[in-house]
Amino acid sequence: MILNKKNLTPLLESMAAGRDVFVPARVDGVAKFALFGEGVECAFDLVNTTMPPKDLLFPQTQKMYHFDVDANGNYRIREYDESREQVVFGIRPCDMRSIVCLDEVFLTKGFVDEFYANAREKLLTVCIGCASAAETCFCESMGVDPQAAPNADIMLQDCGEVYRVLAQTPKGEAEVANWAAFVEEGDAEPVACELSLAVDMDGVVDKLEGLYDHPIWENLSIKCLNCGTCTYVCPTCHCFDISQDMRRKDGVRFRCWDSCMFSEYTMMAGGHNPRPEKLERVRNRFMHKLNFFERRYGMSLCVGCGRCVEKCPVALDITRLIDDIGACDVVPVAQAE
Amino acid sequence: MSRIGVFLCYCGSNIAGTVDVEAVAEMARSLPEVVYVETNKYTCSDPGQEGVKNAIIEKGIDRVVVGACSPRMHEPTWRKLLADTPVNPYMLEVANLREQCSWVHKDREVATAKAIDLVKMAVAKVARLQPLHSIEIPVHKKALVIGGGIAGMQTALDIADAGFQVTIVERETSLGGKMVMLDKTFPTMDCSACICTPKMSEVGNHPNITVKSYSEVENVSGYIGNFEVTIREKAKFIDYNLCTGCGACETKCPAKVTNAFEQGMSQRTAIYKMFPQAVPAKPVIDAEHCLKLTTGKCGVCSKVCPTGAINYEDEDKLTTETYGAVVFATGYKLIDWKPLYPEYGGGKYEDVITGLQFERLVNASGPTEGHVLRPSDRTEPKSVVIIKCVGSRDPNKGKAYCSRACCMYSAKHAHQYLDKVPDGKCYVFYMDVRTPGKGYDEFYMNTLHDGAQYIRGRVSKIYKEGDKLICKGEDTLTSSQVTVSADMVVLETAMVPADGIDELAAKFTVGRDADSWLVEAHAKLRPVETNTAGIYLAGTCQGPKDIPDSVCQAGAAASKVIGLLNKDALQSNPQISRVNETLCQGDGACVNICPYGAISIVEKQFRENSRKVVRPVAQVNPGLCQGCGACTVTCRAGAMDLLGYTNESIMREVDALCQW
Amino acid sequence: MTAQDTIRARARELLESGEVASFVGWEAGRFANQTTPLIISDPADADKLVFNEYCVNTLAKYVRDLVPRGKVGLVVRGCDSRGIVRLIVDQVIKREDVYLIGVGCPGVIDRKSGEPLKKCTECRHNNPVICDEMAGDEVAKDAPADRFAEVREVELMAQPERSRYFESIYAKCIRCYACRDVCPCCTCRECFVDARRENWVGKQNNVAENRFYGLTRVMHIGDRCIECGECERVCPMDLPLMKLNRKVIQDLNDLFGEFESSMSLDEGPEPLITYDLADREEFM
Amino acid sequence: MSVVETNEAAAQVPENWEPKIIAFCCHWCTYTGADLAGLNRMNYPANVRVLRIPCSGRMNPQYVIEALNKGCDGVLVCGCHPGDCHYVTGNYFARRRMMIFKRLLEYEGLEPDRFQVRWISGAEAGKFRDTVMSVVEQVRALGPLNLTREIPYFELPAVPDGEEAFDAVPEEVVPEEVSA
Repeated sequence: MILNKKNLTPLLESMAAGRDVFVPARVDGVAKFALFGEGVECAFDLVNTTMPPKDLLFPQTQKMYHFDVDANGNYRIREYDESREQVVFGIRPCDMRSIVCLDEVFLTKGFVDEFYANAREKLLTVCIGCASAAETCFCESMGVDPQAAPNADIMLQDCGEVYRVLAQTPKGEAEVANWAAFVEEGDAEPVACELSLAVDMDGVVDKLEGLYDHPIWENLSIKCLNCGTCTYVCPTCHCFDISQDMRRKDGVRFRCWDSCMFSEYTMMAGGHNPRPEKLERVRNRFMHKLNFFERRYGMSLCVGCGRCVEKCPVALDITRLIDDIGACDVVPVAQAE
Repeated sequence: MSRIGVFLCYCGSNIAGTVDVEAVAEMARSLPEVVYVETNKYTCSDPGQEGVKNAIIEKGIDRVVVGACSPRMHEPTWRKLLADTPVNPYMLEVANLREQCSWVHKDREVATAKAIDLVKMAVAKVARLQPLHSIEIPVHKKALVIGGGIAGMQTALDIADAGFQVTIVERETSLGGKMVMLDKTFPTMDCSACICTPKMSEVGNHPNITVKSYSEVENVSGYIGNFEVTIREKAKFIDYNLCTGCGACETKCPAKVTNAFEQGMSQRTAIYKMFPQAVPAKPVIDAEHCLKLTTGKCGVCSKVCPTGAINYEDEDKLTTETYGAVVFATGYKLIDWKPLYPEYGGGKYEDVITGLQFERLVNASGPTEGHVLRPSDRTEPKSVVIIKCVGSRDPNKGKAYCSRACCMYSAKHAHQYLDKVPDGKCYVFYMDVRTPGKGYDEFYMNTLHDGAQYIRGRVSKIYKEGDKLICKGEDTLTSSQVTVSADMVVLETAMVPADGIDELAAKFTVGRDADSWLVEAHAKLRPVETNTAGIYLAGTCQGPKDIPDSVCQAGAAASKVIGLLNKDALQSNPQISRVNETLCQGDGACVNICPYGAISIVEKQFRENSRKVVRPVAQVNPGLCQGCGACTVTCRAGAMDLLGYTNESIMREVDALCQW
Repeated sequence: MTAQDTIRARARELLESGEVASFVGWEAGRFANQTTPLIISDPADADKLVFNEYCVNTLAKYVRDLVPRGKVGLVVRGCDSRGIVRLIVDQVIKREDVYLIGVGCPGVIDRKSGEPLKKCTECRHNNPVICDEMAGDEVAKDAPADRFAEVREVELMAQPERSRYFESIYAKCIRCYACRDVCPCCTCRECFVDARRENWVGKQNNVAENRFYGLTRVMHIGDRCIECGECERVCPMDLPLMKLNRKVIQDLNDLFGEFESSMSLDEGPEPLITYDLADREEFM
Repeated sequence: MSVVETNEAAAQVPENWEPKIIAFCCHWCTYTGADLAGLNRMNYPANVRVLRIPCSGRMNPQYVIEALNKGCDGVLVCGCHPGDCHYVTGNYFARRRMMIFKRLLEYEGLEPDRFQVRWISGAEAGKFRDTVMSVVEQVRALGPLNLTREIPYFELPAVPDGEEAFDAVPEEVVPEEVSA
């Protein structure tokens, strides 16, 4: 089945009836996933949006519950559920991989995060493959195929003039069944996407175990500003902080994105901070991306989207770190055993 | 969780007439952390207060909100009440339900709604307050008076007579100040020396007064009750313990120096007393002009001194003592008119003199032994022009203010001249004649009777024709040009603060106005206090004054000092700034903004991340801080906070109004 | 010898002699015409240092973290040097904590567009205001663009339009605090946004909280801003932050006399921590 | 909710809307003047709530942002006349700071009348009354503040049909299964 690119807008218009469809767009100069509608210009030419699509599942601020005290002095709580049917259309394979990571975090290992689960349940993902890459893209090195996203409900492989439509899940099949007016039978060959940036992940995960006290971290962290840019533009970073805004007798408990780059992140009530300096914070972030997550979930928490490489104010570059780790002659712990 | 008690007052019908106090109480019961609400007809009455006390005990209340009249009225009452209870007196907030609510609104519903908001804000604030404690500041029962003129001497005598130790620091070699230079004093025409020199010897001999002449304040630290002052006593080169003041040295000294006391109109020796009746009555050596000290040759004084008191090796001495109170009596000087008034010759005419020079000319012990002789040729001037307001009331050239004493002393000068030169002519150019004071206008009228000719207008130019000084001016009453040919011109110049006042006042963080006069704490109600607690003002350092006013203020300053020194200790105001040293980065923005010099930056050692770190942090001196809170706003990190009005408490008050 | 050669040679000498414990400059990044800050302590690394027209980062802020390890050598252009002045005046470091190698800066070029960076077209001081030695000569520069032009543009908008304009800015802010973390004026040991007790700024990301942060940031740095423009450059959302900083700077200039912060070590207090009896009175 | 929507929502003046104005008054002058207005039984609108601070120099601009963010429609800051500050210089600093801050707020689109600063002495009860009256009228004319505030976030969660509006607080939440 193929979808002519000319039919994208009519298709989106038909899809947007009755649910929220998010498309990559430049809104007030910021490239992000925006609600399709009047005044929103789809930007399928963007390889990557500046802001990742994670806020569709995990908003920067998410109201959790409202609490108050009744006349008898008893606390009452009422949960918010703001999830609704959503479609993300034009998400890239790297961001689709990030949803795999988020699913692991929020849905597995005995914990199900209801807010995430509700939103995830109601999200239809339409992934568009990449025919070209940005200079910062290195998804292939992280095991992502720029023209494939197995976990997408619908995969649109870029074949130049047309997309090759693959319904990959029952949800996707049901959706595509409604697309008859816009698609046609046929097949096309996906355009091969050439990436200019590649890293060698071979042995990196294992090597990192022996590198905890290596000067590499000092050299890397020393130029970090400890701002939260990398974590907020990262499609897989998922740390949050729970807080509340209160009035006299009621309040709202919410969670909002937090960043392990902030000193306050690990600050304990008693004043002790187990990660007091940049060194510990930067090390933690990259260890989490490249090792801890791998050990817990069997996959890397970096999907190679290149957003942090692009946006870091001091060009602190994860690909260089990976290269440097590769160049370190440390015996990986796994082999030593 | 705190336990807040809310006490709402009807104030008879003053509040209850407009505000539904019971409705406010009902709402207050629903506020967080409020455990008890009580209404009362008169909370401030004895039974009302008793009720508050009982409730505090019975209900285990730890913070109190009173909804009643203005805190400006009864906050001290409530604090006093709480002092007798387990509740800290500063765990109190007063909601102003009367002056700012019931008395200014008529609609009961609207006023009640506002009262509810005010109580909410008070509850929100009180929940965030912390107990505060005054500290006792000991008072050193000793006063320092800076300046030994008439104001300083009077202050010192009054304090000393009350039984307290006083030190006078005088930068000249003798007490006496400006008054002792004067010939006679208006309006009674007492001989100035005759009333001033007895004061000087009284001071010099008083058992409670230490005179440090030829001395200046070097350094100050501390605060009310505890000013640590370092005084530099300049080298006198004479051992005052040995010197008898016989004066043999002065008669033999070969060096000749312009005599400043005689306003430059005579000469003195290098070893000298300022004037014969000087106190201390002992000479000093003027190191700048002494031949022995400058060239190494001479030493005559040492040879003639019968007691061997001369010591050429003498050095400046620094002594530090603690004083409970400080009085500024630093006086004035005359404005340097020469650069300001080139049209009056700018100093190139010897016979254009100042009022102070005239005082010395008519003084029997002055350079002319009391004969009015003009400086240039020592002849008797037959025609004298007196010009008032030279440098005063002249914002374009000098000072905008009126120097206050000149009207009277110019009348005195005219009178004295006409008295000594009966056939002389005296013209007084004036802008206004201001004579408010007992016997002052009568004195002025007598001068007119004496024949002084008053011309209303400024002199625009003085130039020399032969040996005459031609004064051109305008008589603004007749709108005519006036030209007076004079033998001598007396300029009644403006008073300005004494030299060095800016540096000295800065050491004590005493405020100065734009003209550098020291600023009183309140122009009407605290005229002799400064904004720095424990520092007082006497005499002309605060602004131009005549002698009676100076003496008057000296007495007032002394009574303030006596009141302070009578106490053994002071209770500090605990609502002052506090530094959170963890947050403070020591950049010193707060130091800049503090009007009291209460904040300093000190290096301190901390343990941070298991490391010892030495870094600068701000430190607040609780004796100096008055609790204005200006520093808190400059502190971006919020390291500086004002106890009693903390950032947190104000923010929650705002939130309470908006969201509760 | 090019400035880059001098910098490399001097950095090596300074590190070898032990005069400095670390040296801050730039090195080449992974991509074409990309540079990234470089901090070295080994003289052997001196040849990694580069100096070219793509050195976008202002370096002063690094000194704060490096000073505890010993004296810091640093390459300074106008902006870097004013940042150093700022840190010294704010008592974060002492003058003797740094050794400054000055370079004249003709302006930096954006590697993607090939155009001069906005912050550089507005720059008024491209040569260092303090340094211990110069690598090369001072550099002349084209007359800077009117730095208040964008402020006046906003001022000309009608009130509701201005309100919407800034709300849209605050709606975009993600509060990553890169603007704060890069700023040499932002040296608080704990930023007010982290003060839990006062709770100045709530944790929610919304227009109101972001406005609180944005306005307070400007009030906190306005009279000390060195106009390096780094806040604007680093903002991942491309928010025009200098429009806020410059508004305050423009008003300070208009109201209290010409003033440029951090131009020398002995300048008087900043306009907001001093006053003049003759200040304009508009609150009577 | 988008910015534009919020602005438009706020632009509709609710029925019985009354402007809410907070006045930060220095203890020594304006607060005293306000008390004097009471003693003289002057009458002025009740929309202004006074928050007492020791000195206008204590006035942190952040309080103004908080007040505007959290629900006030106008903010008034009052202190002693320059030269009369109880703490000598507090209001000189405040004057500079507030001049800059007021311009900044207006630059960001706040109507000038919503943030005002006035010097009112302890004797100027009449000036206090007149200031309050004029500020209230000016803010009333402007209507509710049309800045986006946090208030929408206090909207209660929607209640699904037929369900109990409130859950009780769960006794204790025990994760079903925790695997490593």
